[in-house]
Amino acid sequence: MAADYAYVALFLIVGLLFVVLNIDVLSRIIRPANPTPEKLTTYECGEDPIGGPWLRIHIRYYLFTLMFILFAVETVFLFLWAIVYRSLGLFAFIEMMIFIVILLVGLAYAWAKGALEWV
Amino acid sequence: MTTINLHLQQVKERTTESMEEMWVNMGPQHPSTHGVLRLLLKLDGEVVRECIPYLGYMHRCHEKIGENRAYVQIIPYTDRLDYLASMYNNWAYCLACERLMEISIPARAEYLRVIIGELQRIASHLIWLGTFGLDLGNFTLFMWCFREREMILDLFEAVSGQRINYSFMRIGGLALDVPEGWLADVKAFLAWFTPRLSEYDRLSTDNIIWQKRIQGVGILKPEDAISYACSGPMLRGSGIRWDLRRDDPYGIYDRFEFDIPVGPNGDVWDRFWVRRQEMEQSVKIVEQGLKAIPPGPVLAPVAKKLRAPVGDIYSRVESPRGELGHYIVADGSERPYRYKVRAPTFVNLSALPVMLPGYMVADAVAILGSVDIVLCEVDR
Amino acid sequence: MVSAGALEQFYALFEAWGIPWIVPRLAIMLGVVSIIIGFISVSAMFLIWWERKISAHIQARFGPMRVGGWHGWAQSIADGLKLLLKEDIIPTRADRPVFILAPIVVFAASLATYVVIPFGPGLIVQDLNIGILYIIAISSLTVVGIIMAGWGSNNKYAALGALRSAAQAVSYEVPLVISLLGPLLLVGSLRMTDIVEYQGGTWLGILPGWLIVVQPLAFLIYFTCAVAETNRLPFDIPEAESELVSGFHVEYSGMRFAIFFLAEYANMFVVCAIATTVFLGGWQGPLLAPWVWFLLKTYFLLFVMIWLRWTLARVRVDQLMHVAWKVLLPLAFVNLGITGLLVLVLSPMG
Amino acid sequence: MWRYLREIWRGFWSILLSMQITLRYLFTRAVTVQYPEEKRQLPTRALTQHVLTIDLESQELKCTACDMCARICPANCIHLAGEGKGKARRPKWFVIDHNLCMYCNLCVEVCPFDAISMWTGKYELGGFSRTNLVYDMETMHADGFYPTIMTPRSPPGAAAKAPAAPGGGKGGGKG
Amino acid sequence: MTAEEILQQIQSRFREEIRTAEVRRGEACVTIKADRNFEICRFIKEELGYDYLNCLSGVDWTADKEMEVVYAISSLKQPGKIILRARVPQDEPVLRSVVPLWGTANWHEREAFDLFGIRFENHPDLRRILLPEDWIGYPLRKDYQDERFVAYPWEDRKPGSVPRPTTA
Repeated sequence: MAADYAYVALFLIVGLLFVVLNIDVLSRIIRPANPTPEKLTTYECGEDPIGGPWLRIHIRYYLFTLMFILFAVETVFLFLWAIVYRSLGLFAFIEMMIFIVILLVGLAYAWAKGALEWV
Repeated sequence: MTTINLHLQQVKERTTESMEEMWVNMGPQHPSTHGVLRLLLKLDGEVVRECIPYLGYMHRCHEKIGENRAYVQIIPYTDRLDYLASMYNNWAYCLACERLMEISIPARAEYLRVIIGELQRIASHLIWLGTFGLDLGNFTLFMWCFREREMILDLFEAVSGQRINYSFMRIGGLALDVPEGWLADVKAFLAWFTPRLSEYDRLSTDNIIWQKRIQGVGILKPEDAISYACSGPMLRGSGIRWDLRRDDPYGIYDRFEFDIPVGPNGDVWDRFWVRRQEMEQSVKIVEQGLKAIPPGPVLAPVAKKLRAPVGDIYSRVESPRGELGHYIVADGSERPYRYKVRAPTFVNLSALPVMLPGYMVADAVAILGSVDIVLCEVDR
Repeated sequence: MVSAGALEQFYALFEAWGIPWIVPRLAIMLGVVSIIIGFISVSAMFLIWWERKISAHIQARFGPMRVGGWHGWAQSIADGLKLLLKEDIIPTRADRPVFILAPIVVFAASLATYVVIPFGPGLIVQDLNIGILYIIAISSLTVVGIIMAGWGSNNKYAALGALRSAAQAVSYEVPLVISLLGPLLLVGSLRMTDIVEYQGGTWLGILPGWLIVVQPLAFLIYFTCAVAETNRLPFDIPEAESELVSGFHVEYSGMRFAIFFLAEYANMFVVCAIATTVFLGGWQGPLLAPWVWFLLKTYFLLFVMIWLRWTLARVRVDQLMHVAWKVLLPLAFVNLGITGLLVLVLSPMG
Repeated sequence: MWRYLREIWRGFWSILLSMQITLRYLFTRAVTVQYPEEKRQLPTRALTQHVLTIDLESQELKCTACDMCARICPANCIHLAGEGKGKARRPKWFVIDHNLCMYCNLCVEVCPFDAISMWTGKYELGGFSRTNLVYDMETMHADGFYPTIMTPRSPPGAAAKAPAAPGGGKGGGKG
Repeated sequence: MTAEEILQQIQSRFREEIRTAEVRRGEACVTIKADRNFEICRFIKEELGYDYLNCLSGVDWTADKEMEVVYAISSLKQPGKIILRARVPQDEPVLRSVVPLWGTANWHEREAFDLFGIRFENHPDLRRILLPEDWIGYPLRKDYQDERFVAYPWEDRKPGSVPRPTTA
């Protein structure tokens, strides 16, 4: 089983090497490098940046993450359910529908509460 | 790079920096500020809380140049104000001088001015529609609009020899009569253009993303529009039926039949829709002009050296962007003593800090686009 | 890729020479990776050129016409070379390690997804038994790279882009996965080759056995989410040329930018390849070789993606969330429920 | 619920309509002009490089160095000096700095002798130095007939001093 | 309201403040002393109903040692236009701001401040608008001097003047 994933590991490593090779070896040899302080400033439409962007991110954005985690966990169950669905039949259907409906109620609640509004 | 920002220091001092809010420079080098406008936005997440515009990156003291030129020499400089509607600038300036010097111009010139002016309005609105499409992320509309605009520019090139800065109108009429067959070309263009409008609609008006992006965004209340002296489509988009072509007619606009589209809500959609319909109305006006145009000379006999009598005048016309006013003070010499341009976009832009707060960055781009600014005119 | 017997003989040859067993296997694997990287590069270059030509013709112009002669076919190569020669700028205020790592993460993640793409029968790098789950898992890694890029740049536009990107990715992941559940319910396996082989027959004897015929809604939901996952118009809000200048990669230049670009087009290919595999019957098709069919279908979907991009305006970020949570997600659940019910009713109970 | 579904359908349908029109455009002809290979047909009046026109019979410059053009130029880009008296007066040197020129055509309109023209069709004025755009009398010396406001369309063979264009209308004439 | 009626109304209310008043081209032209410009503007806006400030511009009358601020006021509901001129001494050009009446006056007054150096009291944010904040002087004043500013050669222009050198 684990040997199946040798390719995955290899692809990730080669992907890393490919980028490094291109940027830090191949391109480094032929590209110019004349850094000036102004060239190295952060782009903010040609003006000096005012403060930094590393601020505290508002809590309301995390609501989406919470929703995501909720549904991501659910889909993991659903995947298993889907594969063996045919062999389980009606029981699986009803059970999973109950599960989904509970989640949908959660979604409806979030919807009604306005947690799905991006502001 | 290191602009002296005394004011910015004050801004920063008076803001107790909240952890979730940040100041962002939008512009001068930003794709959606239509030139070199700089907006300083206070963002709370994605929502704009405050907006401070900074102007002047294109300032060249047009008015000082004007005070140093003879009346006829100013005409090429007026082209460079609103370079997307140069013909209208020529017209506005010449009209102000004609009113000041009490010159009346031949009938053919009046009709040609209307035809050319309305074609210019279509061209200007086309460029607005295209760049507004760019602001909303639709690249194709931009190119299509530019294709039709090029056709109008071809017509103008045949008339004046230039594609952008025409310098075609003169105090007392036009520099030249139009070439033979030109009026037929205009007619052919209109026949081509009208169906294209419904093609634009497919990508813009009828498209749900387009509708959702701009409906209910950037609302400018009518009382604010009047207080900020907004004009043109900005004012009409706020539900006020006011068009100088009808309400303070200049030239021969009182002889034409046309509607004045207004939008009820004052949002970006209404401003878009007003301009979109104005193109149709302009087509109507040009068609009427083509039917009624008389033969004759196009330039009134005027003195070689123009001198205006002592006095002043505030003369205004309805340019594609709104009320384009020229305030000229004459002291009897061949140069104006004081020459001020009341740029419509300068005034319209001043309402921006009222419209922006409460909307998102993406809306800010759409709202700014809906003002239809030309920075050369704003900064003069 | 080659028949198993030949491979065994190849390995045996090396063992006879006394070379450790790992060397020939690694050599073969490296060869496969090189082929895939070559394919990605060529495909991305072709797609960039193709997109420019399509967009140009939609807009009544020609697009690139000069480089290389016929319709500027070498334009992408010239652009690539130019980017290779561009100065590499890392802003002084950037978070250097994160800034440098970001393109690596993005590219490696999109490369790894190619492991399970079935180009044809046997033409698959490794037919993992969790195929489709694997692809979904790995492709979300791209977003991590984008967030790293946005954060590492220490630029406000990039940060906003990263924030949007994170929100977009988590929102569209959910309907995307649930829309895939419908077909999987029918197939009963996560393995890519199983999914393709399931679609070999016909529906009612006339329609091709592709799953799009019975799962059109799932296909539409999947495709919409796929466009959003690859940050293409109308869902390109993390980049948003006209608002955020170009969002997360605003500070990247030269080759680092090129890697982002390459990864974007590689990702486009992947999502379309999944759509082809799951909904359009993969390599199935008459007359032509299977891999030709596969590429034809995939490139057709890519064409649709490009076509969409040059037709529509960009949605706003709150509308994006609206579409994901309030439209696509309920529809995906409805689709799943109906599919489950139909399977239950129509198939003989085992 | 019904409204919700109808909204979704409306959105989907409007996107399809938009896509239909772009697909149709995909198969229409491009309007681009591939510049160095193809060239646009410029209208007669296209304002391009200045030329000092010549009397086609005597092959001499019409200019009498009256300085009218230099005086009306808003950009102050025309400079010249004349020599001789009365009818024999001709420019000694004549310089136009096209870096400053605004292409307003005022110099041509004001010229009483029809001696300068901008309707020349010479629009490829690029150079590698700004001095390349400063034209002297030699560069601007006409090599044949060039239309002006007074003689908008006379062919080279016809009488060069035709006061108005044949066929009427075209070009008209100032005032 | 006709121009004559407008004039009458203003004159009957602010007799002492008015320097000259006339009707030209159907517009009511009024020159006032500057010290009560705000009250007059408020009267025009609120009682006469001319609520649209078209234009506000400064004029430098160096010969009279005075500066002038010209308000062009009209209305979207009734015909008639008012040109209101307020004169202030050149050495101390200070007026009341009309921003509380018209939002549009904000930028116009900043422009007049920027280019003429006319100061407006009670202005919420009086700073340069078109020129950089560190600019010295007021370019539209007639006595403005700057070595970078090359005046158009009006008087000394004669045939044969040497062309301006154009550098490569």
